[in-house]
Amino acid sequence: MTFLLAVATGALYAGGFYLMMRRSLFKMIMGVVLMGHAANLLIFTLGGLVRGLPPYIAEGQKHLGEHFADPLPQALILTAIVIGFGVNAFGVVLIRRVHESVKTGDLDEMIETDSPEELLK
Amino acid sequence: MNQTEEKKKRRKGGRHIASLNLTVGVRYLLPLLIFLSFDILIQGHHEPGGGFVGGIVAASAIALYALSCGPHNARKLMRVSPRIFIAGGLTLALVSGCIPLFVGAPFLTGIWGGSDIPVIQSIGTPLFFDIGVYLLVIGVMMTFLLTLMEDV
Amino acid sequence: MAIKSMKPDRTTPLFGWLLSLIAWGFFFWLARFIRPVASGKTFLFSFSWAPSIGVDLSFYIDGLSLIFALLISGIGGLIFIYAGSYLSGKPLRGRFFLFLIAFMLSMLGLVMADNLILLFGFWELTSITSFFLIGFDHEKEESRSSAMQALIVTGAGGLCLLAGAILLAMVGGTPSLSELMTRGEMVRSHGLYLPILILILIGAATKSAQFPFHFWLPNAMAAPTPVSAYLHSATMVKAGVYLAARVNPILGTTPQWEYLVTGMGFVTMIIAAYLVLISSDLKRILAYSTVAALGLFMMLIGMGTAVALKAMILYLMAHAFYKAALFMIAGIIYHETGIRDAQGLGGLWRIMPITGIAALLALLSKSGIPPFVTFIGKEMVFEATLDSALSLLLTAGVFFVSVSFVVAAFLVGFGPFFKKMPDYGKKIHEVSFSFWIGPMVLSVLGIFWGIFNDRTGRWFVSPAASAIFGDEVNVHLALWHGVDIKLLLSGAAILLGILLYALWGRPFRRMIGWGEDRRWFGPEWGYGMLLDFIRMLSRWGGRILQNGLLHYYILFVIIGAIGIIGLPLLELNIKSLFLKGQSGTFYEIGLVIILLAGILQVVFSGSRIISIVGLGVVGYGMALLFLLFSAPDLAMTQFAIETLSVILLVLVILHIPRLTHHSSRLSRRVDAFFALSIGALITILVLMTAGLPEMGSVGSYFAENSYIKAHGRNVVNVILVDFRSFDTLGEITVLSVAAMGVYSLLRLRQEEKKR
Amino acid sequence: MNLCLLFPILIPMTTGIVALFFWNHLRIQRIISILGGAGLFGSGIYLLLCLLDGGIPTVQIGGWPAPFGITLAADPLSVVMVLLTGTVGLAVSVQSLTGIDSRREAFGYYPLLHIMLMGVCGAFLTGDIFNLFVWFEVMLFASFVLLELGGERAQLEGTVKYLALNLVASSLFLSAVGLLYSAAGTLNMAHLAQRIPEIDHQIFPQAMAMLFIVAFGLKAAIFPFFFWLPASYHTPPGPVAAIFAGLLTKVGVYSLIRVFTLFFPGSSDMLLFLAGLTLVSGCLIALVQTHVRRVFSFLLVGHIGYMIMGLGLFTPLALAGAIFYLIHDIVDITALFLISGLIQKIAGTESIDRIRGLYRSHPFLALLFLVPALSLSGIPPFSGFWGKLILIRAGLEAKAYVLVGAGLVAAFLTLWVLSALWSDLFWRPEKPDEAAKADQLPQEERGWKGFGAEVALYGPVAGLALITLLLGIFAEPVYGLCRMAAGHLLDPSAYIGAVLGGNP
Repeated sequence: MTFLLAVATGALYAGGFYLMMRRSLFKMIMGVVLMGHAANLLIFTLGGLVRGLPPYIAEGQKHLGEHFADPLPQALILTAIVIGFGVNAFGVVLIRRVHESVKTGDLDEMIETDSPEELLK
Repeated sequence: MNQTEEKKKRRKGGRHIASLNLTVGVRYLLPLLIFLSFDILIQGHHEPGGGFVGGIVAASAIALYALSCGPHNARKLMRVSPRIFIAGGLTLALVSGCIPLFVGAPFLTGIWGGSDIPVIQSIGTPLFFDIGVYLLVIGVMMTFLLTLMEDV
Repeated sequence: MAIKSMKPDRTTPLFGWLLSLIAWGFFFWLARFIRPVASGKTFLFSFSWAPSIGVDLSFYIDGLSLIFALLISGIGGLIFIYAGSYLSGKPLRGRFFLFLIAFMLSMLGLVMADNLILLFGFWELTSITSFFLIGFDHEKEESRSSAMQALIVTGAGGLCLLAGAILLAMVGGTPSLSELMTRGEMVRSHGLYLPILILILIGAATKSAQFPFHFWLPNAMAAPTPVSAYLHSATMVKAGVYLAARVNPILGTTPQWEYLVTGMGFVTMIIAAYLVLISSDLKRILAYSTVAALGLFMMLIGMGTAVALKAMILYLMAHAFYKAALFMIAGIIYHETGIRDAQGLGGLWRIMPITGIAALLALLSKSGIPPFVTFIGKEMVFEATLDSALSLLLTAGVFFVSVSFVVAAFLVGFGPFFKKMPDYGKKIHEVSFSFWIGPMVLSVLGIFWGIFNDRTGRWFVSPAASAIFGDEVNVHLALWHGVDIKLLLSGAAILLGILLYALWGRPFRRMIGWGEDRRWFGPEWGYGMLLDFIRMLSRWGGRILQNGLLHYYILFVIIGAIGIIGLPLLELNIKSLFLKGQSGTFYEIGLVIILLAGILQVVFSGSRIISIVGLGVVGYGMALLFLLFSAPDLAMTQFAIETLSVILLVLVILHIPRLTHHSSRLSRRVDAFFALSIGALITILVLMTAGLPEMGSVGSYFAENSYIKAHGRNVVNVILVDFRSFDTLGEITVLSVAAMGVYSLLRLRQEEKKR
Repeated sequence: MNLCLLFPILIPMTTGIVALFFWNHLRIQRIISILGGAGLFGSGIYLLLCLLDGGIPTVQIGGWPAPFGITLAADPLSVVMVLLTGTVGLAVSVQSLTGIDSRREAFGYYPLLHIMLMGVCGAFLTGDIFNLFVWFEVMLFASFVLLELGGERAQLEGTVKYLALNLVASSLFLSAVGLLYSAAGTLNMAHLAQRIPEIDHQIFPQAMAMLFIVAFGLKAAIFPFFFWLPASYHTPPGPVAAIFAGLLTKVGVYSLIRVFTLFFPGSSDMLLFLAGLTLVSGCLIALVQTHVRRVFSFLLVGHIGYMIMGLGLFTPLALAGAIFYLIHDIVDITALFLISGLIQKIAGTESIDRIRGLYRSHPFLALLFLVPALSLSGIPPFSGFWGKLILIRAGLEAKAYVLVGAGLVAAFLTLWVLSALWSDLFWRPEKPDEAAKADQLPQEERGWKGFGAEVALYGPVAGLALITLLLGIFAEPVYGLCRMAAGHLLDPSAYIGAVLGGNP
């Protein structure tokens, strides 16, 4: 299972990077979202996969039993998910705004800020 | 001329679905959802949930209201601007972190008082911290949604 | 227009006089050292600055530094007076004087510094101040580019000097020059000797305008004449000579030193002497003859014999005097007539006789006629070359240079005054006292020294030559040595020079002048080419690296990341990755397959809605994974957030029209290749890490203490609000910032629309 | 309990929150912002005093013992960085009073500015690798919003590139944290420093080191990763760009230093290689830029190479040099970017072709430009000279001749670039009609006029210029501090001991 999830992590990264290299703004933002998932899945996979033993201390007990899922990676992922959501929301609104202002969704046309023409002079 | 007037109108009302059924449904659903979100918030210390998810549920409730009755009314419902929720949430979190400083404990130390309170069992600064998160999440989500809905 | 108004301006000349007091102050303070130094004493003044970096404000006064310091402060005083008149009425002259004072102080620091790094510091400051002085007429393109050129050439040399100085201090074990002088043997036998030598010589050569770096000096004549007279003849350009002389006891006497320094000096001297003959701009003539003199000094230092060093010092002093005087005279001529071309001048003797007298004296001095000190100097130079191994070649070279000096002297000091007067088109006056006093004093001193040659020898030449030689050098100067080959050579040089001057004119220059208008083969052409090449590289680099296309940026980052991270992984045993681990159940594997399918859908779907759905599949798939593997809190949050994200995407993005342009197939394949590579790289990293032995995680602490100490049963939530609440504090801050961002993105535009 | 560690985080946070409450009252926000900047500066000094007083101050947040909770710790490097953050923060918040137009002010400029400062300070002080990630994100988000704030087209385009590449960095950083946690079972950096050498694998530590080079290299804008910087830093208003340029890349450099001294100590050939390429490529490309701030941006990139060079050499001298250069660079680059903002205000453009004659029309500006420019070129007695001197000597002592060559080439190119810039902007004669235009622009744009406004505009730059001079003149004590910091980095046992406080 670890192997499969490692492959899935790699696939998320590959997909994320591939999409970020596309010309379309829309695809770029999709790539950003995938990449966010990728890091979360990586932490989760490496945090140790435990089935059916969530880190809750049962009523009447003082601490977790022998086997339990490591709670720390989960907490980290939770933080990362929330931050990732902030990224997505901001990114999505940003590209919409960019599209409105630049009048195109084509990243290849957004070279005004460091345009080679300027350098050619 | 006509177009601009229409825009103005839409701007005032924002984008929403004006359906009576929905409006009535939401009216009843809203308190329920808010209560649920509170429950998730308070229970979060012991069961799945917590300030963040609770905040999202509450925000969804208000979002539903905004969807049916218009963002303008949603703002009225919230009474204060989402920004105040954000600032308030941050303040609550910060203050709950600073309280321990006055008793000589490090920043963000959990200070617990009174045990065996029903439902929450015990009360302490981490709870306030979580409430801060809850308020902030509501503020943030509503900022996202309301500005988007009001955006023509 | 550089000269805005020519209104009589009484304040600036007075200002010049006042400022010269600073220079005189230094001069007289230094003069007190003449006698003790002549008797063999040295002085070291040291103030602590940054001792742990090896830099102290330590100053060393011996024969060599004293003579330079005296020249700098003494001539500086005269220059201030002269500049006061020269610049009266010009704009921004206050800043000019500021830079001139800064220059003088840096120059004094340079020649007196005992600490090598301190010396370098002052060296750089002289480059910088001279940049501002050359560029004084900054509204002229020529001034700006000449200032840049001088700075670039001397700056590059300065950096070589820095490296050389640090290495020297490392090898010698101390940054103190006075201490290093006692450790010459150690340095010369070290493996880094040659690099040190070359680096320091490059520094010296750029500053002293040695071939092939000589071209900046004539161009620097765009500076106002006081600057040319001060920096480009009397002081700054001699810094390189000073440096070579200073390090002679440390680095000198080896064959490498002799070949490099002598060869460099000789070539410079010959080329510059030739260039003198074919120039006609007064200041350029003087500049080239300065370069020739600098070459001569370098050659003499390279030869390193006692007599050569004596000759060098003597000639250097004389040169400083007559060259500064001639520059000032050329400046006066230009100031009054507005002409700098030797061919367009004449008849000034009758109009400005005082200046004429000064010019005549300087001319005689430069030509090396007795009783001027130059005469003695030239005799000694011949003596040194005749003694050397390559006596014929070197003597012939010096002879040629002497001839060209005579020509130059006549072109500047004779022609403008005694040739037929052209029509200047305006009234010309004799200049004021503070204008001519400088050149006059300097010219007269030339005779003075020649006559009192005994004192000159004892007070100045002997201590300085001893300091360079590293051992006691006895000096006995005399005007008359009897008729010998040296005298004959001197006499012949003067006569030949006068003859050439008489022939000098357009036809003559055309006959020999195949260098002036065909610069393309010269070093200046090379310099221009080099600069253009660097600029081209820069443009090329900018176009390749910073081309504005995000696509390439990310591609470069990926390639860089693969190269960097992949490098250590090359040694990895791939087999070790495929080990143990629980196998997945049927539905778990199915879930992963759905996840992968979702990724493919997002990546390859042409429709935006389907991509978004694919993204949803990935997100909910992740949530299910969390749920399956004991993370209900994560599942809950992921679920909620995924829903919100999809809503957001649909709400916000759908009205962006679909993009119809696509990248080329090749580009897509390249992208896919690198994307897959980095994906694989990360998979390998994960597998490698998963295979590491357990180390005991801090997670168990939370399991132990969550309920007991933090009163919570949901350990994940307790971590978030208590154990690691600081992270959460940061996280909610991030969210609030994101909200502000969205708000400003959408609202600030509305403001824009209203306007 | 050490309050001195908390102030640099709590003061900007409180400032941000209070400013958020006064969203509609710009005047109050301005006052709060200035107070916050001054407070941050003061807290930096207080922190320095704490350090000098009694060793490395630490706080176990939440009272949870290390390595379980989050620890804040301030070794000399952190203290220096916080102090500089305060300095730059104060300078920028003062200049913002007139350097930022009221539209931007009304959309949360001040809260964002201070939240960013909070993130920067948090990153400098935290002793926990995941917490570092969180502070990185705080800083990054605030910078996203500050960059886009105003919504001009160029800003938006720049933000897209900035966002994309920085998110790649964040994602890789987060992955690296996950990998490290899995391998070593801890997040506390001091604890990690103890455990990483125990990891029984021949490649894992090297691979992690490389991953961190990529993740932090992207933030620090080193060689193949710097593209986002020149693409975006010239788009926002001067003060914003100044604080970005002065601080954000340095957080990346700081993190590299932290990680490579704690986790992967020793000389790194890869870092040296990248440092050389960064030095040459950055300064080289600066040469033909036609926009003032892009020139500075590329120079900024190039000069990052010096610090990486010092880190890669990993000798006491080199590390001290890197820290000296870090200090110098923060002050100097901030000053230069603030000046570019001033030029923008005065000339209404930053296109080099269109600006001329400032030497005569704005002599004070010329002086203010000159000081940081000379300092960056490494001219004594300014701070840049010392940094360069120490690093080159360290390189020569380590026999890294090629790298020293790259350093010297970069220094040469810097001198060339800046003198050409001076020649164009200040020395070229102005055209009469353009001169008239240039005179009108500032009156139109600036709301607040008079002497106070002038002080707010020029004062911060003058202050920073003075600091770069003082850093050079008092090189000995500054270098002493750098050596102390380098000593702590080379032998982190004091840091580790302070953080773990006797715990395992």
